[in-house]
Amino acid sequence: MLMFILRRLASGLVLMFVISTATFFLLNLTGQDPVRQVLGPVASAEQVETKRQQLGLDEPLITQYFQWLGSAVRGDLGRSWFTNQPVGELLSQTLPPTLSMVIGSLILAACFGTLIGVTAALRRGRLDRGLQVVSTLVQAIPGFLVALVLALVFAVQLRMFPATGFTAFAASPGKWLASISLPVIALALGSLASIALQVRGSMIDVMQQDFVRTLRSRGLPERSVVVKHALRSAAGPSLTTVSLMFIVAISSSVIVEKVFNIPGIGTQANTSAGRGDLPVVLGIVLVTVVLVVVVNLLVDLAQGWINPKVRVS
Amino acid sequence: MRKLVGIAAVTAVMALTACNGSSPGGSAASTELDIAAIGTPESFAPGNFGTGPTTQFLQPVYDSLFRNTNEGEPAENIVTKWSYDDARTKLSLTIREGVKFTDGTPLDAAAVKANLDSARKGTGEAGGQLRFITEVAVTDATNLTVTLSAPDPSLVPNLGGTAGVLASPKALGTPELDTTPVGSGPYILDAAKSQTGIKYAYTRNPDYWNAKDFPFDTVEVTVFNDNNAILNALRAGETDFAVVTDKDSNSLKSAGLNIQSNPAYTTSGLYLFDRKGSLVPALAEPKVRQAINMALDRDAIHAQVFGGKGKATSQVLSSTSDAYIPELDKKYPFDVDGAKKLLSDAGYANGFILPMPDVSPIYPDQQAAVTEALTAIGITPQYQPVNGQTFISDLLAGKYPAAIFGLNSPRPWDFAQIALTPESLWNPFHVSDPTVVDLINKAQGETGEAQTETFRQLNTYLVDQAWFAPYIQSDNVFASSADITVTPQRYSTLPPLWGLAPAQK
Amino acid sequence: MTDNLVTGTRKSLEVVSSAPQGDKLIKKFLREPAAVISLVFLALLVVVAVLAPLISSYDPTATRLADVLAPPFTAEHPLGADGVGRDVLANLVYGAQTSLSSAAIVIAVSLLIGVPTGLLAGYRQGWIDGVSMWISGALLSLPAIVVLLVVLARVGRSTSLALVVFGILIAPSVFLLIRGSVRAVREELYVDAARVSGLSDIRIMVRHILPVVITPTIIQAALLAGAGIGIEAGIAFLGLGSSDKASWGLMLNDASQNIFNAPGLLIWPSAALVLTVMACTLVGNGFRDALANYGSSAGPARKVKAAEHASSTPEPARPMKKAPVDPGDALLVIDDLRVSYPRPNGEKSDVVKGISLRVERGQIVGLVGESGSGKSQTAFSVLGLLPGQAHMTAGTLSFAGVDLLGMTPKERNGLRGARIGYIPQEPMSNLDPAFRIGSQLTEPMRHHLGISAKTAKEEALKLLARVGIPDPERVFKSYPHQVSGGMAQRVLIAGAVSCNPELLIADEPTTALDVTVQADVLDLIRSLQAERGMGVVLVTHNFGVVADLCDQVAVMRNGEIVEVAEVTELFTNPREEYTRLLLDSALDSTSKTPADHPVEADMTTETEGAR
Amino acid sequence: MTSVNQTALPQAEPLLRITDLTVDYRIGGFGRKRTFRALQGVSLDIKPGETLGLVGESGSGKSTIGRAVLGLAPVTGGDIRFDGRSITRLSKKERRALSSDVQVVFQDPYTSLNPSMTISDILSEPMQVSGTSKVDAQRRVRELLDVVNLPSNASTRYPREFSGGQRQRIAIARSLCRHPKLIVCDEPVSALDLSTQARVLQLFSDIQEQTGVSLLFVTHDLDVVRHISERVAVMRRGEIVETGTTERVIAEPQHAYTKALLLASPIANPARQANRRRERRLFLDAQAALSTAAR
Repeated sequence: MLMFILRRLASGLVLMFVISTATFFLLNLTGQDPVRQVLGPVASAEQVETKRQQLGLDEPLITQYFQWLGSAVRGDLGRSWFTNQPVGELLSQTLPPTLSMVIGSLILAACFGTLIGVTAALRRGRLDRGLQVVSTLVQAIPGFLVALVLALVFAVQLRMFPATGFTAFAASPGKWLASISLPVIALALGSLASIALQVRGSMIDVMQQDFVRTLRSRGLPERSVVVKHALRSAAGPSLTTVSLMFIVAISSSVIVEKVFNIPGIGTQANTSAGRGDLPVVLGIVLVTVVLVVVVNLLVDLAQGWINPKVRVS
Repeated sequence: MRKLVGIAAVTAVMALTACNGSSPGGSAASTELDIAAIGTPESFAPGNFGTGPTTQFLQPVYDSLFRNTNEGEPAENIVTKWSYDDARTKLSLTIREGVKFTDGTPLDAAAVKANLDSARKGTGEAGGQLRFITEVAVTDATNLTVTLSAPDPSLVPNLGGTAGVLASPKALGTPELDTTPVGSGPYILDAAKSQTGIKYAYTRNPDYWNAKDFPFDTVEVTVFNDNNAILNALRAGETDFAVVTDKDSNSLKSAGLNIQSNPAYTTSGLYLFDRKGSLVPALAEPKVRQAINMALDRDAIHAQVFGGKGKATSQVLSSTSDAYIPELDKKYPFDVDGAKKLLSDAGYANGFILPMPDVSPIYPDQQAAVTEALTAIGITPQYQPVNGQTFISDLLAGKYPAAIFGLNSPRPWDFAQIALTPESLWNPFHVSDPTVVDLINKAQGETGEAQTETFRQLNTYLVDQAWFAPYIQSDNVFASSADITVTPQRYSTLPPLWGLAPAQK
Repeated sequence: MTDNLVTGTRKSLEVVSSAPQGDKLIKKFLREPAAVISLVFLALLVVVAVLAPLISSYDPTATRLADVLAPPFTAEHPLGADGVGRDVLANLVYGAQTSLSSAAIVIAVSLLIGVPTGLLAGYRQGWIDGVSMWISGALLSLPAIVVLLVVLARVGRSTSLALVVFGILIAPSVFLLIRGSVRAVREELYVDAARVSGLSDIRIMVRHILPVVITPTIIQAALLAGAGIGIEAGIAFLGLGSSDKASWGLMLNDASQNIFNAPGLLIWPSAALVLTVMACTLVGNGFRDALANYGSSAGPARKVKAAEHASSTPEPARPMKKAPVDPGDALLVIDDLRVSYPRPNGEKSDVVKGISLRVERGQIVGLVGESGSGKSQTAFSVLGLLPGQAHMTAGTLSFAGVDLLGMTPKERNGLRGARIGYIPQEPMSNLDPAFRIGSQLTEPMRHHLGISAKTAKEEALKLLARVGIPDPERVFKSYPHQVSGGMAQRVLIAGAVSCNPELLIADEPTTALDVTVQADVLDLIRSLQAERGMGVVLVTHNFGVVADLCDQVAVMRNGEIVEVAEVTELFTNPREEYTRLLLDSALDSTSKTPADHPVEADMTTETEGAR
Repeated sequence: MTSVNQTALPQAEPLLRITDLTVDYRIGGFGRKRTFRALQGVSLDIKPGETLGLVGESGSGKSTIGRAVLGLAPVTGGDIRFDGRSITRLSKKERRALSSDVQVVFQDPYTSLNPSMTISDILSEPMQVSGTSKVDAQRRVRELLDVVNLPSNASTRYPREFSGGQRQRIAIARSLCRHPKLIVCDEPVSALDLSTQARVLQLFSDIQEQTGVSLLFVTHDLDVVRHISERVAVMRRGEIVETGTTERVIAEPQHAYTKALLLASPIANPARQANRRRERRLFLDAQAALSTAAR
């Protein structure tokens, strides 16, 4: 078990290394002068040179890369070229809103998706067909459209939720919940539909399994057969979906954050990538990869819990 | 199963009502001011920031040497008395006594010198405004002299803007100053509630010398990346003040918000940079430039693109300045046939291709209007995809012969400095016209009526020669909640912090 | 969107093994109305895109200040004009071009990358497979938008570049699909057979692997099209795409900027986008469903399985024509039992055609027959575990004098496990892989007998020891996959008798076991039966097992009982021709050679079955 | 019906000789390697025209022998000689060339035929590889269908239109199409119903009689072996425990395992089965006593 975790973490480290390297060189690809960009048009050539030295950009690219890598390994991700803010601090500020949204939406999508999927699998008939149509529809609606409409209706018109901004959980749990509600719904809707379809599919498969019939033949209550036994087996494929959804949700958060003006990692990525703030972009890329690695690891561990056979390998 | 669904639904409803209970109450209380901003401050270090929207972030924490009046005239603030010598190259300043920075450092002449010296090395637009300063000499604790290399008609008003902000000498030069300001202003940045680049929360400076001008207990400036988010925030009562687009103003008004428009001191138009014809020879021909001016249906653009806000004009110098000449706007009436004739007179009867940056992501409607106008007279605009990151530097490097653009155009002198001299930043092809150079040099040494007259001559010459093809001097439209009043300031694109006050009930 | 593609991949993989030929698939497809409508919609869209210049005379990018936010439903602008005076209709139809070409780019890029690598990794395996799997995993764990932002920020706004990047990012979904399909096919015996037939690798790839891969690839392409169209709109909406072409995303961007002035603008591009993406998904799913249904009807053995789906026990109904038979003191009385399944064409197929059977207390009754004779269906009817869509009627179905037909599903459930035990055929697939054997044994005991967890564990350990498991403690703690098939079958027998049932229904309890284990298990069943005096219904096709265990034998054929006899009687003196034929087919030394019964060569009458 | 009679080989020379064959399967994927020994030093012979039954329980390695002969299993040690030459490690080309001599019939009639090909395609495919013309191939297909008692109109249909037994006949026809000398039959009847089983076995016997082909007949069922083969090898845990004529092995099994196997198989006769059950009981008790004594 421990070996498994270590192996996954090692693989994650390799992934982090590869991706950050790719990002680093990609960002340096076009040969634009980042210093001029940082200082703006007014700065003199002399000032630009000074800044260049200050940022260490006068060094060869490879040296820059290893310097960055060296300090990154020690946990120092550098400072933003533009705001001079430490990247670590910046990430610690922008992660909470995004994680609140992403995790919240996954929980929402997983709970309701499972519920709907199981119900559809067991009931079949009209409910089932309805679910499939609605799911396909919901999946086809772009997230930004949902966000736009939610903001208009529930925030601007009904004023049930704030239209913009994010309140930290520590500041006020109630306001925190209110501030992420609409973004969470906007993010969750598509995933909810996928999970519902996924759970429905696996549930139908599992309910056809021999062991379910045997459990029934033992006279166990239907609830135990469905919830305790079948659902656990059906959860496996859905869990994999959840880890993919996590990645998709991080992607979608760029748009949702924009609509709700939430100061999250997506907004930061957009701004920093736009102006070529290399240390920040690298930091964001690293932290997203870490998150993905961790989530995948958790999902794998959960898979092991669900399916003891997996644990062996 | 049904039972489970029921439970889940109930939980959801409870969660929703809980949210509702704690939903934002808006910022109706007069003690809190919420401002929506669209840009982020580059830095809090004097000299390293711009002069435009950055003001919103700086004014709460920094005093500036002067404080311009609503008419845009410099008035006392930290400086209580000031005077120029006859050559207008030596400026003597007297500093207010007893003011302290929030870190306890006294704000004295030495502190002012430290700030000016530091700021003039700055890389921002504000730093650039101090480029004529050659020396700052401290006379005593409250007096100092600023020596200039040449007269700078805008220096004093600029010192009433972001070029004149004062940070604690202790903080100057430290990297922390980029993100954490230490000033003597009416408010202190609350780092715990702020997030660099995203949200800036300010609380009262208890020791401020002039607290009465700043009625709000707290000020919060939030950066927005999306126009719709600003509109939503305004409508939901989450923000008190924001700059909005002309088009949105009507619907906001009907949603109960106060709408005010004020000159933005920005001239929008087709900037014909390549007047020498380096890239597009046709542009060297005044008749071609005049034809372009005649092809623009300024009234239609005014009505359709700018929602009737701002002023349709063919002049680049601010219509609020004395150099503005109303008659000049009649020089290029919308006349497609006339324009075509001019083109053919210049030898371009079949038009030509005009490469320009594709600005449709930011100004889709302006680009649409310009395309329509140019196409009508046979000029083919060729839009080239733009990299947002390098757009400005590409423009400055003279990559595009012309561009749909907007330049800040407050006082005539400032505009001449940024766009008309051969060395000007926004004269990317470094076009040198003896008439223009002479008139600017003449105005530099002049004051009052004489200077105004020179600028009027300059203006007339620019329009005659069709240096630019402006169409609108746009307005900034301010949307504000009913709880506050907004008093704008002349030559300032945004109202100053003290221009925002709780509404009288 | 990515997650759908990848989960879709998994679903597509499930249908790989049954590659049909075109015409039948299309017929199946045509039976899915949603998919057909979607396909028609997409076809129309293609027509619209191609004929765009004929539909609208406007240049979609041409702007007219006079027309800014022009109202819809006018002769000049049928759908109005947008915030910069572009004709909405023109943008809508030309936008279709952009959307379709975006779909084409994404499909082309991801297929170009995914198909060759998938074929290579799937066929070659080894390190190529390992490396490409790692890369695919790495690509899948990248948040697409962040990558797009980085690339676009550096290279500049370009929709086609963004689509190419997206195509690369999504290529793993194709790769995984192809690789999975190839691996699945590789495992198929017919590929082994082809290899043994002397076919070269390339020929095997072309003849046997590619055809199987093509259909799922088409399905995936449909889903990719939806994703591509969606991502193009997203990129354009974010202002990261090219602006010199009409695009629904640009329209949405414009509409969202005018959302308070002209909210109606949002409708057209949204509808076009949502409907198109939906249509792509539905077409893909339609093909997949057509394939899935298709695959399931491949063999008779699979038919029942696919037709079965989980649902509550069907309501049994009593045919009105006959009066119930008096059960007397028999343990189980079946009279005129009929089971039928609906066919896709609306008819019913009868699998049990009115059989009657009686089981006395303590008696072992064998139910013998070949595959498809209805013996298992009979067993499930007694248990009340027929699949949902089965239709069952009976004149009488009573157990220990109680009428089973009149019972509620809950009452019926109370009997199962407690008074009627069940031993299934496949030991491994009949244990829940996620739970320890111990908990699977104790759960029914605690439920039916109301005993404590501790008592239940003691009982379970005793039972495990009783069924001949040498180390009950260890097996109690084990998961099903940790024990052998023979052990698992013993566990299932222990489970079946754990609550001391009066009737035991064993459905081919030894078929999946090795012959030595079979003998042990038969011994076990016999001794348990003797010890507890249970009535047993033993479903089997093996006359050896019948001879070993049964008191009474019922021979089934085509849903009917052709003969019921006492066991010795049946073997020494079979009355029916069919019974004799079956007995003669048995290969043990006592039987005559099958050559005495010439094989019928006419395949129209022949029904050679497989189990 | 063209029949290929036995090649003129001296009776002593076996058609297939397996000596000391060892097969290891790698388990676990990329990175982590473990091996599982499926066969351990197995030797056996098949003479031309002979049928060798290979009996064992699941996991005994009996199918692996067949797969090794076909080149489908990783041989780690030992030698397989066919027709006097070693075929243990052949290049792909040589293996393809061998395909006309060595053929196979698999267990599962549902997966051993490509569902998307017609019967005609399936049967003519091996011939096309060897360059047979279309017309000749079609003629041969008709012949083959006749041999396995399927009507000639079957050739245009797809596998799923046939029952399990019929499919197995098609698989047999495919194995015959290039007049092989040896057919590896991997549990070819164990998935079939009893009556079908008998008929398919009969078909094998008939074909052998007509063509003189050798069969390596892998099965778990001693009754099947008794029916089809003259000689039998009993396998257990990757090794052969006993070889001999079928009659002899069944009548007087030498190895305890063979005996256990025989006694475990139930007879379709209640009285004799009761007898056998008792015998088995006694045998098992004796075995247990033996192992206790040994300890």
